[in-house]
Amino acid sequence: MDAILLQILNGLDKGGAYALIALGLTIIFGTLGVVNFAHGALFMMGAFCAVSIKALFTLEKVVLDPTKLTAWGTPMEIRTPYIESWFGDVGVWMIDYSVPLSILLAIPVMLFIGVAMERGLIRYFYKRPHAEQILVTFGLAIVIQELVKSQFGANPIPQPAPDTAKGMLDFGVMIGFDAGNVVYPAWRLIYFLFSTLVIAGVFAFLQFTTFGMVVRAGMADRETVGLLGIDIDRKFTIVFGLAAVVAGLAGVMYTPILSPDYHMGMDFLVLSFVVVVVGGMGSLGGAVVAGFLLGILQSLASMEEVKQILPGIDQIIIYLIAVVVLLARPRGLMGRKGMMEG
Amino acid sequence: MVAIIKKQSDLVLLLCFAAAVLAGPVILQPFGAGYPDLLQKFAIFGIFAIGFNILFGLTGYLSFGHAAFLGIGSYTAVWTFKLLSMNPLPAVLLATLLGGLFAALIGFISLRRTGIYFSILTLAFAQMSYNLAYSVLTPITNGETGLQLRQADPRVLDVAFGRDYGAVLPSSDLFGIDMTGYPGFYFCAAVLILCFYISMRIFRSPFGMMLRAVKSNQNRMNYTGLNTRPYALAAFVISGMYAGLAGGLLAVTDPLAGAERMQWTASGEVVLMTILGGTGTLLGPVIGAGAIKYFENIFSAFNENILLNTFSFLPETLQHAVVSVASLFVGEGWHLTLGALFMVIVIFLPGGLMEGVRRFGVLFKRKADSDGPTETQPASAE
Amino acid sequence: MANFTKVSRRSLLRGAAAATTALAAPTIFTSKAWAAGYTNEPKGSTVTLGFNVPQTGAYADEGADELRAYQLAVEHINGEGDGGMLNTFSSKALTGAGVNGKKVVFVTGDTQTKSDAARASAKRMIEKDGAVMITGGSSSGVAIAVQGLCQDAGVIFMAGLTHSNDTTGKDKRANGFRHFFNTEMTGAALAPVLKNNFGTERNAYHLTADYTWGWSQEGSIKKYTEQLGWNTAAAVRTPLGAGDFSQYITPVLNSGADTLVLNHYGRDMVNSLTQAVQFGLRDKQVNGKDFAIVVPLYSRLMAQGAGENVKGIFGSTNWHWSLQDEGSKAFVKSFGQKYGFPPSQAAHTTYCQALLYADAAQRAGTFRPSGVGKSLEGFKFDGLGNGPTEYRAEDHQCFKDVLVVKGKENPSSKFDVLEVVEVTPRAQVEYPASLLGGELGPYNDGA
Amino acid sequence: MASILSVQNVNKRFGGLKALDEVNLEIEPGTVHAIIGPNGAGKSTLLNCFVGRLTPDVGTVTFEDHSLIGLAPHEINQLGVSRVFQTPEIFGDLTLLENVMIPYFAKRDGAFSLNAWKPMAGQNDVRGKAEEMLADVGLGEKHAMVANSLSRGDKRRLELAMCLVQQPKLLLLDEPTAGMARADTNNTIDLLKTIASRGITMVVIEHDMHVVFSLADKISVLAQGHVIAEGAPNDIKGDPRVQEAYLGGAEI
Repeated sequence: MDAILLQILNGLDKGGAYALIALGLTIIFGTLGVVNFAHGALFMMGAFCAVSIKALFTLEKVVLDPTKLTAWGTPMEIRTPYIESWFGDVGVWMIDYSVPLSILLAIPVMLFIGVAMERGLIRYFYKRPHAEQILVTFGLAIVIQELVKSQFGANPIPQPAPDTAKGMLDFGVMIGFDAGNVVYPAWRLIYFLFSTLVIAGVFAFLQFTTFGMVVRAGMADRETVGLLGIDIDRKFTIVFGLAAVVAGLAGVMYTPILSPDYHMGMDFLVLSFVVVVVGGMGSLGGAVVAGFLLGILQSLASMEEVKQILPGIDQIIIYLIAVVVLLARPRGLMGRKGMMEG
Repeated sequence: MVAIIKKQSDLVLLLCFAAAVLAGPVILQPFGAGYPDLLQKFAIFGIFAIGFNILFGLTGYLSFGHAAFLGIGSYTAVWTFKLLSMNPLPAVLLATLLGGLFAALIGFISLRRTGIYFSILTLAFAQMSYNLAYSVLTPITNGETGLQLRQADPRVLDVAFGRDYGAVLPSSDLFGIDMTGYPGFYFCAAVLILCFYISMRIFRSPFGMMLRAVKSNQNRMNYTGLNTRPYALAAFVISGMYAGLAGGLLAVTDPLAGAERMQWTASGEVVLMTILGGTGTLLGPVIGAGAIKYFENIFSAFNENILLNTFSFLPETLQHAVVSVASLFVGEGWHLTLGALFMVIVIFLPGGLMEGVRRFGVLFKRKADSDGPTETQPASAE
Repeated sequence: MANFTKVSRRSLLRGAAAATTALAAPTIFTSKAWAAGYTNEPKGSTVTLGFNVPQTGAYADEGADELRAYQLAVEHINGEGDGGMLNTFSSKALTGAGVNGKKVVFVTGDTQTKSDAARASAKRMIEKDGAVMITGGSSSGVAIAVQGLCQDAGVIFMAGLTHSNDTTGKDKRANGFRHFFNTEMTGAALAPVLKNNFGTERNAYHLTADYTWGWSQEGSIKKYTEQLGWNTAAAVRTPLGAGDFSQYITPVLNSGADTLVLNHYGRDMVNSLTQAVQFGLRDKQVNGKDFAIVVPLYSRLMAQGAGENVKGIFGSTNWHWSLQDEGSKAFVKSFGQKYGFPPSQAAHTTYCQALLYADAAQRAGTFRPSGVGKSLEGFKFDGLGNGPTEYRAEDHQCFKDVLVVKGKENPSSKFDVLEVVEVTPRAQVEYPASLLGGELGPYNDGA
Repeated sequence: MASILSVQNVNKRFGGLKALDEVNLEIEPGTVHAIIGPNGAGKSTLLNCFVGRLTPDVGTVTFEDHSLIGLAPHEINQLGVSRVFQTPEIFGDLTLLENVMIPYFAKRDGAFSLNAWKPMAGQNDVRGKAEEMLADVGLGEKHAMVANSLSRGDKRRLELAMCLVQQPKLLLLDEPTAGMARADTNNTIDLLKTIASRGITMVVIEHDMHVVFSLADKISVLAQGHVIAEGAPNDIKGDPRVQEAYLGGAEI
């Protein structure tokens, strides 16, 4: 039982990431009608916001020590982060908390990137065929990815969680299990909590603001939303920025779980598309439900007990679910008719 | 009258195409692409893209899983080499058939949906094939290493006809002509020309028109008494056979079949080739395939030394500056160039490179002569 | 196709003429320019080597390091720079005047860590650029694929970073040579160290990348640890590139196992190790013992990606820059001075391979594959950083000492993440060539 | 005379809403039969039951001797039923000529034919037929244009040509003049009259009473899923139930 519970927890934080990426993707689909293959790249850029902040915090003062030599004969460098020498303990604390602090940077940066992308490129593609949208955003994703690679290299860059969140939490005790049965990494619980908060935030934003109402109207019927607004263009831009921020935040907070590298966007791209489609194109609730569902099923399928009956099932489970769902429910779990079928 | 002119122009197109393909080694020499392996790849991926275009260009169904058929073709061909004979003909034949068979199976299920749902279904099938081929199906596919020939393979037909390859690892040969190097290219080139001809016939047939009607308006088709599903499925199977054939040829020229041929990025590649060249045009996919393979093989080969030599006419500081900028785009940066190229093409030439050619042609024509308006061709499929 | 409707008869004729030329072309090109010689026999004053490394994809950094090492090797062979390990190498055939009187030049290609792409770029270097030897790579699948190609084409293949047994086992080829060690040696070298540190009563849980190298690694570790008396609790296969391994790690928590063996490499290793530590496995106590994590194949470049998670974790490696023998010091010095940071094991093995090839060709007096091969077979040498080493004739595998390393507790710089725990002597990791099967077959010199 | 299309006891519900309630209808061959009724009366639902887009919950729809229940749209068309839509459904990316050739091929070669090896260039008879048809509806000059570039009225004419080239036994028209200017409407009425004079049976759904009374031989009035009245145009004009259904019925 606790084994299954642990797997469900695994599924929940995996699903949290899936849901956050898929959420932005599906908002963009729904309102702008754009198939954004650069969405994975947005997630990756979010993660690299964390990398940049860490790099900034750990900018080092380099003092050459001529008394010691490196193995290749140059003077040894003694490095101390500026921030540590300036702020002392506060500086140390800032470095320790660099991942959560990155959120502060990621929000404006991702908003800017999203807005720039929409203004500079995406808006010219609203009326173009999906195939062209795919190609241009895919091209953009490659360009972004390669630029990141030329800056940060191809290897993963570790981003540890703050010391206090590094340990394990006895989650089982909180929900009535015996101590020690369901212990789970604190950071992963934080991630799950964080993703639900962001999801709730997005829903609340769309539910309770006039802006959100316009967006929802747009998702329901893109034709009429054009008739509604005076300033539909700007709303679209903000929607895109919002989706970029959501993807970016998912990326920032995921870095302690998965050391970021330039390619991580592509790895999540296909997956997040499957999530969106399984959930139903243009359905916000569908994206969230499908994200968590796929996360959990993927975790359960990886259990040795399951694999003994169905060898290799963990390799294909995601795609198998996609096939089954699409055949049983033509428009995904919560999709509506006519969305993206042309 | 119009019909007759058209027939002639098609013949001219075919002959020019054949001539250009066969003269490939000479034409491409100055561009550094005139060596057998790349020429073979041009031809093979040309076939793959032509086939994909029959599905995507005509019916508009965007498959993200065609690499699966390419992989299946390769595995089939290598197994044919191992079990039956090193002659490429049975291998290519069986690869085509099996590609078609799997396409029929996957197509039958996937075509129950349209639009992006269809794309995701094909993607799902291809990714399942890839993941399984890499791991659980290793006894059949030899997993990561890829399926290879062995000296000890049975090759029953070769044995029956008394062919003995001795102690060396055999390579594929067509009745004594080794299928590596230039003969291999000419074999692929012949198949490419044949495939181009078939695709041309399909484009110019009522069937081809029906496929374009599928893309244009399925609803109208249904109420016109046409069953769209078999049309789409036929196109899917034909393109699957093209993919299987291409996969078979990959194995003929280089008898090794690896699982990564089936990965979604490989499926994406053929989509890019088709769009880059010009979706729905006859020549476009071949050109697109050539462009991408050229980038992959030639741009990736530039390294700092070559760049430094190229710009050695510049003063040294400038030379280093230019090289450091240029090296972003070549060598390990060739992906960047490719991505930027996609964007530029889609933004400025949505019809792909063929639209560029057409625009250029129009410009040229306007300048050269103004002998009245050219007749609008009834078939827009070019 | 409007613009083709107006093609004139003349241009048609031109096309036909071109086609005729093309048909004639194969006889021009395949008239066996190298008849009686061997593939790409160098005729001029230079000899071309092909460096085939991953420049894109997950191993791009490793590939870049390999390329740096190759450039350094070429410099040293041609007599530029400080000479590096040429000064410590036991064979003195190379004098810094190129090889066989020819200056060494090189071409590069991108393997993308895909067999197809690797073979395509190797073919380009052979067919177009006239490379007489291909070397490099950062995975076994690619190494085996390219090795097969080089055998068919008639050039020598000097494998780069490839750790699977198959490269010089089941899939070995006469034209292929490997300096790097393999999973069998890792198992043999690690086992005694594991015994000393963790005892003989351990219950091990394997997580294994689900492809040939992973299985090979899992098999070797199982074999040698079970000989010690360890029990294997479970061996679970994980998909390549799984990213998040939590669903494979949680079952370890309550499995009763007290040791986790991560048969992963590259990004998989970084992720699974990071996450295993996140799940508290490094600090866990099971059956009254401290829980242990083992990473059989370490790569310093990759270990950097796992950050502080590698602290205290055992593994093996082919070479490490902190070694204090003369060869290693010379190499680290010339590499560090040129690039500003120490070389990785990938850089080391590829540098050695380039030197070994050049030296063998010099001693053989030819670049003919069979000639070079014969002079590599059974070649005993020293001074390249791994102590006395032998290229075994039976399987073209180098036999040398194996390093057992541990993640360093107090690194002095970001490159200083591993410390050498033990150098397992060569005798202990040697095995009979027949153990791994396969057939070398005859050399192929090409047509 | 036996009816060409016979609708008996047809019921259709959408959730709690009863769209069609015990509808009976007999269409006689060679007539123009108009179905009128206020918005939401169930006209389009009924039409969709004829062409296979919807399947009635209860009841039968028989065309000649074939039950249409459970048949796919293309099978129904192959029996000889063609349909013109409210918003023209045409092959927008194809030329006018191709638009008309396709239905002819469908009629000649059936619902699916793998004629991939026959060149279009050899299909002069089909081409001739299509050109003739286009000329008939007044689009002969534009045969090489791409259909999307036509005006709305021309698109409707094209769609009509596409149906007529099949020589249907029954032609279903869903508001053939919706959104047209008066002059265009009159042209269409003339065109439809010509078609009717060739003996093609037509069922017309229409709001515009001017059109209905110019064309129809017989009219059925639908309201809330019932047929409330049926008869010759003059009978319908005077029927108080019809006037009531149209709320004041000033238009009649």
